[in-house]
Amino acid sequence: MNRLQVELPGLTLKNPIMPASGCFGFGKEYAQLYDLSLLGAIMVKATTLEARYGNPTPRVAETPSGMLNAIGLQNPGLEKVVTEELPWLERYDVPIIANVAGSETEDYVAVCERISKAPNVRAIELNISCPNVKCGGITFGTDPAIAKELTEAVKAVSTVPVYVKLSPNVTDVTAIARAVEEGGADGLTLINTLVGMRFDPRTGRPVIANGTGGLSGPAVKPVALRMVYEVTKAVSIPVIGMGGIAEVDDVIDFMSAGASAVAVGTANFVDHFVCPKLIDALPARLDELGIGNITELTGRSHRL
Amino acid sequence: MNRLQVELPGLTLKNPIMPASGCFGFGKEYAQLYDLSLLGAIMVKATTLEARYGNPTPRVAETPSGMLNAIGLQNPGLEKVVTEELPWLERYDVPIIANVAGSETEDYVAVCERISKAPNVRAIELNISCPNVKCGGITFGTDPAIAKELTEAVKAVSTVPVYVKLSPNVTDVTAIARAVEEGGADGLTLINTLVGMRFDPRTGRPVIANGTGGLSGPAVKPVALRMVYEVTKAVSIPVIGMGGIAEVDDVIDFMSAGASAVAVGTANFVDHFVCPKLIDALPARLDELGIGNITELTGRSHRL
Amino acid sequence: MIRNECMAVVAQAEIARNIFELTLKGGLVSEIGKPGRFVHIRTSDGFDPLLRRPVSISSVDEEAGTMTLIYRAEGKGTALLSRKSAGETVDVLGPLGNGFPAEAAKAGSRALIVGGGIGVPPLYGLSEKLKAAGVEPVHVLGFQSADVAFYEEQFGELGETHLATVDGSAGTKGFVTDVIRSLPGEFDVYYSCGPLPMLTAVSSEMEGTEGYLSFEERMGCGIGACFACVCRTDSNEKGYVKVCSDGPVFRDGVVKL
Amino acid sequence: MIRNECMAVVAQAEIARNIFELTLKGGLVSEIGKPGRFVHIRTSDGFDPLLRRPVSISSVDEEAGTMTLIYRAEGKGTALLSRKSAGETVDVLGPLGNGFPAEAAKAGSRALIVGGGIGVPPLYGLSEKLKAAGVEPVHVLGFQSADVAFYEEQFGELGETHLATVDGSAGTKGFVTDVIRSLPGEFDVYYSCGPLPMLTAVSSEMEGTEGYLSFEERMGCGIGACFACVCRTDSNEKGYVKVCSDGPVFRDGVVKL
Ligand SMILES: Cc1cc2nc3c(=O)[nH]c(=O)nc-3n(C[C@H](O)[C@H](O)[C@H](O)COP(=O)(O)OP(=O)(O)OC[C@H]3O[C@@H](n4cnc5c(N)ncnc54)[C@H](O)[C@@H]3O)c2cc1C
Ligand SMILES: Cc1cc2nc3c(=O)[nH]c(=O)nc-3n(C[C@H](O)[C@H](O)[C@H](O)COP(=O)(O)OP(=O)(O)OC[C@H]3O[C@@H](n4cnc5c(N)ncnc54)[C@H](O)[C@@H]3O)c2cc1C
Ligand SMILES: Cc1cc2nc3c(=O)[nH]c(=O)nc-3n(C[C@H](O)[C@H](O)[C@H](O)COP(=O)(O)O)c2cc1C
Ligand SMILES: Cc1cc2nc3c(=O)[nH]c(=O)nc-3n(C[C@H](O)[C@H](O)[C@H](O)COP(=O)(O)O)c2cc1C
Ligand code: FES
Ligand code: FES
Repeated sequence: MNRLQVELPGLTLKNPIMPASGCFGFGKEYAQLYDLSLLGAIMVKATTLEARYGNPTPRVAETPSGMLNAIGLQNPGLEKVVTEELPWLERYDVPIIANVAGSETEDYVAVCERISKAPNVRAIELNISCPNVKCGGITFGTDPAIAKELTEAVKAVSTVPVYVKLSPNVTDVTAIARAVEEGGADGLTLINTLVGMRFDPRTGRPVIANGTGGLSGPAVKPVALRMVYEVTKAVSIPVIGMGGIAEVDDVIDFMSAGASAVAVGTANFVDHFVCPKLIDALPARLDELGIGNITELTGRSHRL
Repeated sequence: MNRLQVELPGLTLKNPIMPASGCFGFGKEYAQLYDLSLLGAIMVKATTLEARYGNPTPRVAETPSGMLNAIGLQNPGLEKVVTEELPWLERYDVPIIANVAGSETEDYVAVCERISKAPNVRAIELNISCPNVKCGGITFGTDPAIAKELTEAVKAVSTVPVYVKLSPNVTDVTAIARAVEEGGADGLTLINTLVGMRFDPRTGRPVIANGTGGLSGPAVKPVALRMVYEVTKAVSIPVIGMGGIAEVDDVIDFMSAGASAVAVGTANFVDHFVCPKLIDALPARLDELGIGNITELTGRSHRL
Repeated sequence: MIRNECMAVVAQAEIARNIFELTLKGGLVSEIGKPGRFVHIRTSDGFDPLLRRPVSISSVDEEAGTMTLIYRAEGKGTALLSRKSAGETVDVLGPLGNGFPAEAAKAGSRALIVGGGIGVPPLYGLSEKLKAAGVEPVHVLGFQSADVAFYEEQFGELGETHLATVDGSAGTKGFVTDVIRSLPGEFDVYYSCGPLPMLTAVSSEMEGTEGYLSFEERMGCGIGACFACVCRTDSNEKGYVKVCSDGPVFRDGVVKL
Repeated sequence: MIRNECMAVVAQAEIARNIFELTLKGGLVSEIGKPGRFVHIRTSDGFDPLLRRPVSISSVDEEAGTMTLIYRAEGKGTALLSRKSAGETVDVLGPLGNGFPAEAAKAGSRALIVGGGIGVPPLYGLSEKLKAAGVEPVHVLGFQSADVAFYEEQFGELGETHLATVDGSAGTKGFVTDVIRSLPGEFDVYYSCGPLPMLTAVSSEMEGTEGYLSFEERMGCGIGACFACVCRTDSNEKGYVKVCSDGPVFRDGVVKL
């Protein structure tokens, strides 16, 4: 047996490493650099019903050990994703996790229904951290009841397992986690970005044209680890952990905290080969730690 | 007029720079390094009714551009603070902001009543980010109604203005801010630390003996700036901003975001002379920016 | 092919105030081809600064297997880069993006080359290529002041070279467009790189002439995956181009200014 | 007085596997006085790694105005420090803490000195002081293995020196306590620095003899302000001592083991 293999609802992963949504497009660019079939899975860029241009630039800004982004869900829209992007990825032997975003429940449902039927889409990642105009500024990701309802609606139409991506910008992430578990979620992914700002000292203006942006990268790792730990104590569905992963021990730590697999976002911009490097480095590190199969790591800290 | 001077309820600050609570003890150690009278103010270590030993060690751990701490409010208790620590500080010409913590409303009230009468205490900083056993794990800092009640109770007995220190671990920091403003707070200070964890990859155990710790340092600056920005839009009482300040442009940014003054925490461990250095650097930086009095910076971004 | 390589520092020198010329050696050099492409540089081993820095390739010496970059040490990342000295290595991803089409200028024609500040470097390799192809390059280089001006002599060896400085401390006092307006004769094509206001001014000054402009935008990935660096366009149905992978050089008119 | 100084690197060398000997020069050296004190070192200009690293002062050359540190390059910070070479500077805060009371051993008496791993360095400066004061130092140094052992010769020049390694690749196979048990004669006082389990073992082995132990604890400020480094004690009414400012050296029995 492959000691790096991880089984999750809908997903047989060769290894627990996958690029995080929004940091890897639909794979084409990184395919110039290495064989995408090496990856455990790919979380592709958020897809919305209609094409979106996104926010004005600057859309990114560096911060200490992190970065802010406000891309604004730019994507070619459901139709193009299903007819062009996903079929292109079929040449690789890698499961695709389709990140789905929207502003109305109906949008989410429409996208999930269709995208879950794409042959290589093995799971949906429901991105509930986007402002929901309908609910008067409350976001799907911060209200447990709304999050649960959305999960139910999406589960009703999706032909593949649904993972809900949790926002860290909440008082109690376990409340949302439990709600979407009740709503039928097959798994959870966390964390999305922390809302942050940076200013230009010369002008006093925010650097990101959108004002606020999402903080990611190593800076947020302690918050992400804490939330993975809390959430995996609170629910029994599996968690894919992310937030600042860049080194092999980060993978170990997220799994010790309770994650079953991990996603790597920002680090792909810093070391474009980080995912295959992590995959390469895992077996030796497991040997050093005296661990046979990587699945033994998951939730280690809870059992101590 | 001194162009760095800032007037706040209860406080006439020579400059807007003060060490943050918990990072400066009661001043004695840094007094070996420089003249404390240089500082705008000093936020002393949290005081509780009874002496506290705090948490087991390790109490601190480094993280990318940040650190975790779980000191656990170790302090000698109200009596010793009032009879020994604060009188010692009277030799310096610097206003003291007394950080007050507790687990019950009655504790807070008792500490505030007494400590506000100390001659050099010019304001209270109400630390409402500590778990409140009484309320079944909900903390004073995450429930607007409880935060408001506590503020009212403390205002009723304090003879100096009360600043409430907000926790960033909430879905909507403006809701808490508005609640404590209604409760009579004279000002706000933010942010306290973000809850985080670090693990030891060898054992899978949390590095901090307490399990979780509070994340501080440059890593959290984007979150702190965003919250200062949001809060100063939402309330009309002044804000003392903090979270990752280490360089003179950080001071500019926090004030642009809306802060009237700033506190420096973790950076005191990295550069023990950071506070006087920031004070020294401000006039030249104001010149470069074409700013006369530092107060002109406050809330600059809101006026653009 | 895009490579990620720890390239050897052959030389580094401060050639004007805060302006550094860095020569790097490595296999990546053989992939460069066109002038005007860029590399994405990691400036620290740790996480602060975190992101790579995009820097144009100024010129290439294929025989020596080296490339030269010229950059301004301004913020954290470039300041760290400027401390590297011969014998050390630099983590470089590249070559990235599409460069200038030197072939747009035919042998015997005149090409106008307009650079501003740290937009000047990639034009040097371009001009070398043009000269070699029998094109006559005419250079107009704009700087803030004499102390941050560089490469006047090097460009001079390739063709007519005019300087403009904002404070008048070298060349014409004023902007590159002031110089362009004073130049006699016609140009078959122009190439430009510099700050956005300069590109806008040059583009309108040169209206009617075929032109290629090199743009800057804040970047994440540098390879087209993150959508950080998009600009609006009317030239395709998507409505945008990415500076990192579709650019940084675009034909005049493609990017909405 | 505590100073914060950019000290000049005079020399740095790897004296055993991953063990570095770093000699620094600066005015701070004149403040050190006692052996066993430490300095707090900033290892990067940026924010990653963020915190200073506590490192003991191994020895001092007052005439040359230099001090020598010996440390293991393990994590991020010490790895960065190990790359500094002569001519560069290191940001040092110190001297900090209270050192070993060399005066506890009277002239003509015998002192036992027990070091483990990277706890060995501060004992060297101590032993020099003892020797100079007419005390006879007997050294027991414990290491994991021969390749990470250091300073056996230097200690040997000051007095009787015994090595113990866990794997038996040098000296006695086993722990320092195995060696101590085999030593003939009595000691008037003992001094020890090393990992906590070793200190505990040494302390119980030497029960009845006056002893001084140097502790390690994770630090924030390093000067007593942040309460990161407390240990429980029964020896004062507060119930705690701070390793950074009350220690790192405590009389045996003060810190609850
Ligand atoms: C395609 C391209 C080619 C470039 N070629 C050159 C060159 O040849 N010589 C040169 O001196 N400069 C060039 N630049 C600009 C150079 O990338 C920035 O000056 C540099 O990134 C600033 O980094 P810093 O560490 O000094 O600043 P910091 O303030 O620390 O940078 C913070 C963040 O902002 C980004 N950033 C800052 N300024 C710019 C900018 N102007 N464009 C894009 N990102 C920016 C940085 O990359 C970093 O992510 C080029 C930019 C692009 C996009
Ligand atoms: C008073 C004192 C004196 C010391 N003297 C020496 C010496 O002479 N030689 C030597 O090699 N080491 C000494 N140490 C241990 C040394 O401080 C650590 O090895 C070093 O901080 C590790 O840093 P790093 O960058 O290698 O590790 P990292 O893993 O990057 O460190 C992460 C964080 O943990 C802290 N840390 C890690 N290990 C320790 C430790 N053992 N004690 C305290 N903090 C730690 C670091 O300071 C940093 O804040 C001393 C420690 C103390 C408290
Ligand atoms: C540039 C960028 C774009 C992102 N776009 C998306 C997205 O479209 N959908 C989504 O769910 N998360 C998106 N994220 C969040 C990441 O998937 C991930 O949750 C987050 O960045 C934390 O991981 P990291 O620290 O490894 O980057 C994006 C992050 C970045 C940096
Ligand atoms: C070691 C340490 C101890 C702290 N103790 C307290 C405390 O007693 N009371 C309090 O309100 N905040 C405490 N804080 C939080 C700081 O006052 C400050 O809000 C936070 O660290 C963010 O600022 P910084 O990033 O500049 O450190 C502590 C922070 C640190 C790092
Ligand atoms: S920088 Fe990522 S798409 Fe251009
Ligand atoms: S390290 Fe701060 S009190 Fe000891």
